[in-house]
Amino acid sequence: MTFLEILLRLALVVAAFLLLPLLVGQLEHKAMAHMQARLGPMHAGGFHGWAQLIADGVKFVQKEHVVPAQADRTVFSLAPAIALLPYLVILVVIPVGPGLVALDLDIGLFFVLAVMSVSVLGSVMAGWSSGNKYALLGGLRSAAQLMAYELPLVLAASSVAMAAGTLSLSGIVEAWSPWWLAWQAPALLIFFVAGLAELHRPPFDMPVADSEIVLGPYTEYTGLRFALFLLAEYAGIVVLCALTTVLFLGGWRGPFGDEALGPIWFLIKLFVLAFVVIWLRVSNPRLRADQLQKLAWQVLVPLSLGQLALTGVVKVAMV
Amino acid sequence: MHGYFGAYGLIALLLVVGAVFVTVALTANRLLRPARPTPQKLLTYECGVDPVGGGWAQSYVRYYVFTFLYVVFAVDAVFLFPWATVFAAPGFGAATLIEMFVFLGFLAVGILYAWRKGVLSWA
Amino acid sequence: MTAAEIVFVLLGVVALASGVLVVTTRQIVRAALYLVVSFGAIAACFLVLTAELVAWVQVLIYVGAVVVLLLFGIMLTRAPIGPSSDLDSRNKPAAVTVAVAAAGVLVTVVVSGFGDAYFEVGESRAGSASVIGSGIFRYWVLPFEVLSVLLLAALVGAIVLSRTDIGPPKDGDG
Amino acid sequence: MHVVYPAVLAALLFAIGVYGVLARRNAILVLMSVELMLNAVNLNLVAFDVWLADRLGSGQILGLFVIVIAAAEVGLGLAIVLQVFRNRATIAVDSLDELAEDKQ
Repeated sequence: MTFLEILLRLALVVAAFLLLPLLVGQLEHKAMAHMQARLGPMHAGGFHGWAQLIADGVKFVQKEHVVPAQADRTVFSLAPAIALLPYLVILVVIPVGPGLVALDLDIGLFFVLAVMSVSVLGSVMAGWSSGNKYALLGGLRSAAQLMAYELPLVLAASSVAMAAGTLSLSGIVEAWSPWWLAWQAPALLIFFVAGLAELHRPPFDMPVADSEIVLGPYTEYTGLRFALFLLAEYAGIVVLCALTTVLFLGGWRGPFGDEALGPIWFLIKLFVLAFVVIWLRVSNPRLRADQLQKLAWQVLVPLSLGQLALTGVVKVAMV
Repeated sequence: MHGYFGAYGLIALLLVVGAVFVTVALTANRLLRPARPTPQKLLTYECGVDPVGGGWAQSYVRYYVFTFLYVVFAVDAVFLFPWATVFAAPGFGAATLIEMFVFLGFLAVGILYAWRKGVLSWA
Repeated sequence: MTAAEIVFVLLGVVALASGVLVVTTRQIVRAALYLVVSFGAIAACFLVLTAELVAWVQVLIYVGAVVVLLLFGIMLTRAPIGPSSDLDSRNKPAAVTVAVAAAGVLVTVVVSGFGDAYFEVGESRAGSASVIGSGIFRYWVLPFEVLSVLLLAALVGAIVLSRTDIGPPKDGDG
Repeated sequence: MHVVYPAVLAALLFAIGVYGVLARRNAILVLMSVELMLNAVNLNLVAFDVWLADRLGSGQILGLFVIVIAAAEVGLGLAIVLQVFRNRATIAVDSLDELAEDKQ
């Protein structure tokens, strides 16, 4: 790796980190609007409001930063960065095409899971440091939810690692073959659902339930720091969809022309999944806290243990 | 810059880039934003009425139990990953599979116990 | 000093400084957050020592789970924002003496015992997932299985402790 | 890398943990200090494993075991602390001395 190459890799990762969440956000604006029989943003930028999120960003940068008198200032100010940066770091190991990966880490999958688990600190810090009851409740709910769904996520991911026999994300895509769609289908479902819950996306948005605890841990946030939390949510969607694609849907492999069209296949799968995320938000009511924990512990965890057994037996039988 | 240390060097560099991004954004924010704090503005938000009591809220111990459940299972899941990379290799195979299932079996008993004791459902 | 040593020493300074803050800060939630920094720096130290898997396990378990558990504990026992005065006990001078003595003895022993021991940290894959995996499942199977029994016992213990309604049967409700 | 760097770091970290256990009054802070000590041990295990290039990987695997046991330990410890808090509304370790011998 020359110096220029390092710079290029970093630039590409940062560009993906800034651009893809915006695209997902815009997709959400428009898709959600049309599902609810309205138009969504139409004004900013002219053509179908394409510049809406950029305008939002410009607005957020100029907003006042209000720290409540009761808050712990330092922790309050640091929390958005803690919530955001893990997703940036994860993007570096995601392969988008054959050989097209910023960094092929041998332990890639485990690295991703470890780094993702750090972001829980962001919402706990935000919830506690606000000095607000609703924020604290939201922070605790958020932590409990993240903890509950981290487990099925990890188990489903390890099922794929078993199937592929490697932890390298590129290696997993290489080892993937279409019949895994059937073999690993439960793991796919578990991973995606648990991932949604990790991101507090509706229907798993109990921690930020606006009708009962205002906006959970983010209640007291204003201006750019609030925008950073929003960016973290959308970057999280990108990361979740990219990981699901890489682990379960064959990443850059498509019906034809993997070598040349790899990144295209990857992006198509990513955005289809992002659309599903939005679709689920529009079409499902929020789960209660007890239903959330029940779903995690009584459905997803036993199911993923079953999937692990299935994967192990099939794999050993095949060798 | 290559190999093991190169890889982690790149990750460290990326972290630095991320930190710089956040710092630059917040500095731009600091330069552009107004700052007119008033006592009302700095009050804790509580649905538009004056806040009652402190920032502490009574919460469930139950949340703690769920978190502890996760910790116990997470330390088990940790062993799944090194296992996943070797169990299909020659010289391991069925025996290693059974060893792992014994390990998982014990934990399954644990979750069954929690289930039977009603910890998993919110009474 | 090699580059690895310089990085290691810097990380060590971070780990020590945040460790000192953990045991001296007067804000209890801050202590947990300094603990995160300390654990993170130690994980990075593991990475420098090429113990890749242990490093990421450290992040996943300590930063992602144990610290959250500690924060839960702190918040469930009322964590005020701002300093509290009752975090230290009266035997602070004794504690300082014991800690300094322990540090002095340990450092002297370690330096005199291993003063000239040297190894190359390089591209060896001694800490990769597959090496550790084959190590566990070749030589460490029994301790590994015993560990599962221990975890089961811990789980049952925590459930029994946290639920007051489990215990000797009261008025026929079992 | 000289072995003294990790070894000295571990020794100092352990001493910090010792100080925390002795000087802190809040039970949760005591638990945190114990975690610091366990981490110091882990650092030693890993460093010596890499130094000796152990074929069985004993140091690193024992390090993993230590992490697991530490997680179980802190979880149980906290469960006890929460229970104490519920009964006594305090978790200061020096006021929980009802079982002490010389208490009059």
